[in-house]
Amino acid sequence: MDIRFSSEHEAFRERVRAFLGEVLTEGWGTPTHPLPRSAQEQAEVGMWWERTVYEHGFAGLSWPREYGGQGLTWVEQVIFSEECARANAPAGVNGLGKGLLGPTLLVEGTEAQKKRFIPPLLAGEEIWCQGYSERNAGSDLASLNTRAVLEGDEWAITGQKIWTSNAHLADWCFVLARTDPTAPKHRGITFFLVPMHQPGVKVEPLVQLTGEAHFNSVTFDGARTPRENVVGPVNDGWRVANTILSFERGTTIIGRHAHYLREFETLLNAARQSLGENGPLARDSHYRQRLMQLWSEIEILRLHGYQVITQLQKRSRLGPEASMLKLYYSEMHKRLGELAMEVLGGAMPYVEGLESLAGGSLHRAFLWSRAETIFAGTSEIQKNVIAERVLGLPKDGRR
Amino acid sequence: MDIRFSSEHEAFRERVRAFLGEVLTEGWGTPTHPLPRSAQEQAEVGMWWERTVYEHGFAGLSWPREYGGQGLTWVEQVIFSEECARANAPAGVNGLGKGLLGPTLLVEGTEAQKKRFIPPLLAGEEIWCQGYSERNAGSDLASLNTRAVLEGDEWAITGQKIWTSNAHLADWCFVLARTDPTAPKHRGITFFLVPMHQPGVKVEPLVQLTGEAHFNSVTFDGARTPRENVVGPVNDGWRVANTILSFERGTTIIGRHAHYLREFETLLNAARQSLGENGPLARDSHYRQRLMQLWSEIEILRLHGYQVITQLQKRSRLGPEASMLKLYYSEMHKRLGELAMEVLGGAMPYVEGLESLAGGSLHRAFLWSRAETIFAGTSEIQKNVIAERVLGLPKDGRR
Amino acid sequence: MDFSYSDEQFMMYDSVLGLMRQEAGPSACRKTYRHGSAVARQLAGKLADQGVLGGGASEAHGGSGLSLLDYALLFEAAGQTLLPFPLVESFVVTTILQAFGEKEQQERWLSAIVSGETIPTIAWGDDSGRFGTGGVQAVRARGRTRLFGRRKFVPFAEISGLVLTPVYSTELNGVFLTLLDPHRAGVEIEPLHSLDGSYPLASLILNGCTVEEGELVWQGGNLWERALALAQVALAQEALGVAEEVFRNTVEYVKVREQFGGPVGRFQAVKHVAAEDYLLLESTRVANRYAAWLVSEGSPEGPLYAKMAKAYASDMARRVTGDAIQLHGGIGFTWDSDVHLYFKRAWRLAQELGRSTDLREQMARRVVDGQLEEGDGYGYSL
Amino acid sequence: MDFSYSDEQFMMYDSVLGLMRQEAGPSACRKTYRHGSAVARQLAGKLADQGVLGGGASEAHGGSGLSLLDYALLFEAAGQTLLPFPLVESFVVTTILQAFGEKEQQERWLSAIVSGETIPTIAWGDDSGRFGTGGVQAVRARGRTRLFGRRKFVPFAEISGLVLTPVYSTELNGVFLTLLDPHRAGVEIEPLHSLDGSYPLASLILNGCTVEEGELVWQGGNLWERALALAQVALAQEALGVAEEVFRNTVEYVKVREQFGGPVGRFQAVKHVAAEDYLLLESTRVANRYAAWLVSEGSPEGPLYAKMAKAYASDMARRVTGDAIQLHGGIGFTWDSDVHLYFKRAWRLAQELGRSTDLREQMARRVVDGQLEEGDGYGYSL
Repeated sequence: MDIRFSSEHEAFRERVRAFLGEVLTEGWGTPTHPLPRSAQEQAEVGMWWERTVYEHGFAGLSWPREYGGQGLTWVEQVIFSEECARANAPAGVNGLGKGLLGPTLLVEGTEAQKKRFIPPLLAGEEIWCQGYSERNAGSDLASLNTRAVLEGDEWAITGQKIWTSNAHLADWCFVLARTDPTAPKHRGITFFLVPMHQPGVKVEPLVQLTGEAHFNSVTFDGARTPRENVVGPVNDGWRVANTILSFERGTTIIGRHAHYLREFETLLNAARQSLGENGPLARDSHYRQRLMQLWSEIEILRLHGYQVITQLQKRSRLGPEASMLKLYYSEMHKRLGELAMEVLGGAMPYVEGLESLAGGSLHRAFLWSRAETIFAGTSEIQKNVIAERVLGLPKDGRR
Repeated sequence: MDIRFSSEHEAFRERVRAFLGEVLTEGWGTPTHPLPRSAQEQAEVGMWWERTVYEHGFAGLSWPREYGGQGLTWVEQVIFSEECARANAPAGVNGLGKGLLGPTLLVEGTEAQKKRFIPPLLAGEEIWCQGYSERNAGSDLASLNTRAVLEGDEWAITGQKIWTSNAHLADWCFVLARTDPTAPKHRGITFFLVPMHQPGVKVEPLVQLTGEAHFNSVTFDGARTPRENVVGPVNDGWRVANTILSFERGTTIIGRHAHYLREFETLLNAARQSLGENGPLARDSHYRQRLMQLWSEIEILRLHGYQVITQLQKRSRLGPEASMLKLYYSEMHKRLGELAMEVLGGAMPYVEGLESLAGGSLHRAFLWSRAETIFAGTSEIQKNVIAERVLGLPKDGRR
Repeated sequence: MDFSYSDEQFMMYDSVLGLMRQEAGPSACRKTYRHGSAVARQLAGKLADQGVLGGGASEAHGGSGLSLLDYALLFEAAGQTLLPFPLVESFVVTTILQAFGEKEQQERWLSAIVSGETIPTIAWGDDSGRFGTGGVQAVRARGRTRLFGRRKFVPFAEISGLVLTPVYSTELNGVFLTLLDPHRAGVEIEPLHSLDGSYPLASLILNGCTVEEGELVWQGGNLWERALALAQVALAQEALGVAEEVFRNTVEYVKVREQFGGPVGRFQAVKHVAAEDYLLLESTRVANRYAAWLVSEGSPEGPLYAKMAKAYASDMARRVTGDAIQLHGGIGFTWDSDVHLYFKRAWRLAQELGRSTDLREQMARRVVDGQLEEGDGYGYSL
Repeated sequence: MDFSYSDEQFMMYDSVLGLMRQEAGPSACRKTYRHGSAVARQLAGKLADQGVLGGGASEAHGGSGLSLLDYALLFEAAGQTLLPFPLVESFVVTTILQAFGEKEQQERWLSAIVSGETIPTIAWGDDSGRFGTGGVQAVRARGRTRLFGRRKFVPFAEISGLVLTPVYSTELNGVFLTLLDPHRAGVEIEPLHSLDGSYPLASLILNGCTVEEGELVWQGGNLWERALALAQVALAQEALGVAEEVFRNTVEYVKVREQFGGPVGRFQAVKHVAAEDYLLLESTRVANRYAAWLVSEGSPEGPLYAKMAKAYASDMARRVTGDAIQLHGGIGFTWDSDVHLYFKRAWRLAQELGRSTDLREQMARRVVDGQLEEGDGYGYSL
């Protein structure tokens, strides 16, 4: 065991730092620098960021060169993620494309699909959204009702999807739709790539409890996509969507700790200023205990990331135990948000302005973390997966 | 609302205090007074206590006078329990007789049964144990396998019961046994009163993790009991055992807070002496928070008791919501034990001697509380009961 | 031994809950998120019509002269219906005015409050962001008393005609409470965007406004302690109402929301959370009831149990409303679902008048540092 | 980037675990509950035969010269098999002797330890019941050094031939460590009944016993910090072993224990506890591995992460072993079931070398009171 980064890796880290220093405006990422607040601004910055990362050769670090990737490893990926978090770099708008669709295509796609879709995805020229959940198919995703029917050389897709992040910006959507209504529910589903810019697609914002519209609902009303835009065999979409899933659940944690560490520092700063019965909370044993517990959990997330990278290097795939990582970080982030609000005390209701010791970033963590234990598989679903697929406990009455 | 005790009640409290002062030896209940430690000693003191309480007119305070009770109310019962806990009075050995069998007979027994069994029960002349659980019928009690067959005018009972407290001291056992093996599992069970002193009954101690043998296993090998010792109709024993159960789960909490408050005081004393990184733990904010949380929970248990008494006065019965109280106090007691062990720190492993700041009583609370969330319905079972019978959520896959 | 509300108390609860369900509820709450405290102004008349603003005011002033115990269920109703109105502050001000005000002060203010004409509020926060009496100084010069300083966390300040605020006087070397019309020269109200948009909070900045004799209600920090105890119990009851309402809705939701071939409420993961939440709710109920009784009776134990009730209720309500989001799944996270309204209110309530950890520390000063006294915990407090 | 144990490390683990399963396990543990440390005396030879007592001793002294990282998996095996032997203390003493002892000291002690002839231990506790260096004073008179005082929490003192203990010398105005044969005049061993009966602890009372020059190993409290860091990681690994063993047994048990017409492991109440425990176990695993690596490398970050690992592992093991009792139901509460052996060991481990709250407070002095330094948490510690 040796988890020191090699000199090549350290050189890469320097390159990333230089890149971030060059493209981000002076002072970016420091508490006093105004970050984009409106949805419109955030989207514009996100689009710009996708292109900028690509142009400087940092998109698809671990992906094959032949499809526009950099042909490097997960180590470079974690370094890039850490440095971006440290600089508070903007969030891109193609996370689902890069996190889910790209890896799915690399494993399940035809050569033609890879050549056609991956390079523009990495270049930020085509933005992707995900058409999985429906109003009555949340945790029980396989009970989805969106239908697809083959009409000549095109599939016609009809149904309504929800929780589709960035659908209003997206050029394409990867969609799970039912193609055989007579088959058992996991069997008759197909994985489609569907263009968003067509008359049969309607996008409406879904405002979440933060007051922002991060999600959308997308209505497909006979939306078209050519026959070759099916990934994997027809009626085998459930497997296609799932084979890559635990892999993804694992890799999305890489570099994530750095983001939480930033929030921890903000929280620590608030605890130094905020007063309790015994003076500043950072001097109060109760809060010190909770702060150190949280810090430990963030550090352990970093170590889980190293474990994932090591496994990827040795076996190039992850087992279902990666499911635990989504459970781990989402529940931890909820505790971080709650602790932050408690620390703010009487000033907690103030989201903005001088009254807020934390400039609002802790409020966003607090509210947003309520969604993290729900989307991409609720905590309850993750626990079922661990219990059944890792520990081998018997299935319960789910059908 | 007015929860002040009346002057009559205060006079009763004085009577109880006088009684306790008279019968308990000087210094009893103070930390320096040696309490009975061996099982043998405890049993002897427990037997003596049953008789003494009866002789002084404090047995069956709320039970009808015609069966040897005192014809008073639950208010006198709570006062008596509080004062006993405050004086650290000995535990009796007929708790299951008084807590479960007596109330069951009062509701479900024939006049002859009440006349025959209740007076010696209250007098401490006949000790009772409970034959419910079996090795394969724990949480799923209704799947019990002990059989009873009518032979002439006597029932012959065969099977093995476990977790029967005080069976080695008992004269009688109330037993659930299957009388119709062809009926659905809840239907073919009958409630029997069985004499322990007969050849077909064998008692063996079951040592628990505290190292003491508080429980026993009881083997019935064709044990006999006369036909008239069936409570309620034959094959209706499940209902008999259960109608009274939630009533009992509620009333067993009355006065219990005073017992926990004693332990809290011991714990507080330990926290004043035990050192952490910031000096005595009683001055450390982290421990102060946990102590006050625990104190609040003990106080709230007292208030739950008042609520139960008020309901009993108004309606003379309790709903299934009383199930929550067993869940409440058992989980709380576990936290009390854990906090106590943490407070003892490095000295925690020392159960006895000068090294132990608490003289061992906190260790007993710590270890014993592990059983309290299991017996008389595990915490999981209690939550099911609340969810299904109080909140009306659908049953899951239990059969 | 009677540990229950009276039939009269329950009847008043039923009728006020009916009114509030009609006039408040999620829709009035959402309106306040959009339009601010103007909504409360409209509510005042309706609440007054049903005598809800009578609070501690005697009948002579048009009030009902009711105690905290009598009012406890109304605060629960306010929580259940997310009432966007400073009912707690109104009750505390009338109770204190009635008990400690001069006759003239009572005449000047009480009937105006009871009738809904004047909405009173309280400047709860000191300049350190806590709930002590600091932040405002009285300076006496040329026969006039002028106030300088800042108080924080003032609910509905913009529509309020009367603010109760503690003031420190160097001259008198002590704290007194003042009742102040904030719409006068030398007073500035600084509104702030709040997480709980249905309960606007503001800072009150005093730039030398003058106070008249009649505006000084009473001297001494004890009265502030009394106001805190009254309000802590009221907030604990409001938190109970918030949590029980969203809990009931959640239980009904999981009975009908189907996933995996049946209602999600059949899964133990759901049932056990619901059972634990129920236990917390019922425990809060008895804790609050006891605290309300002690404070109403003027027991010296009142403040201790008021803190206990507030801390316990706050922790409960944050947990129960958070669980409600989780048990609703994705829908619970949308703006259109009402769940977040309860969640945000629970968190705002929890942070007001002392964090739970602050309150427990205050309790520890008596229970841990002091000695348990004769009677403590053995049922004859008071 | 390789964050995994080597194949050699795993091979050694497999073979030692095999030995320990055969020689230790619940039965040897129960024997120690009944007969005390005599059982450990018998185990010493078998452990020595397989080179397990080689610890940090160099090959010149018959040892293997292995690091904490190399040994980490063996401590896990010791936990899995409830080993009633002071393996942690043995490893720490050999490591410190090898690194800091004089040649003569090494020759005198190391081969005796490695061969199982002498069982070393450490007098962990000071007179305040914590784990500092206080409690024993060295007094120099007439050319001899004599020790007076008391140390607490000394494992297996009765069979030990060598006790590492810190001593304060007024003359030298500092702390030094001594290696002391406890079976000499002026030393008294006071055994005490312990909750974890498989790990006897005693007090060591020094009534003026003399120490020779060769028995003073090294001056300075830093070495004690080093011993603590080594042992904290070792205990964290032992706690991991304890918890994972009882967890695996519990998972198998709930697969076969039937209630309500099927295995209890199908209920979410059981599954979700198991899933949460699994997550805690795997998180402990990576935390311990990292701490073992840092301490082995002599990183200045080592002590911080040793504390973190010990605190996290202790909390995990207490919870997982407690859950194991609950998931076993009534059977788990009996003496005959092995579950309580793991539970008691987990609690004893958690209280040794600092409560979790003490360790987190120590961590806070750097992380909360200090500044996060360049590199902290961004993956290039060391």
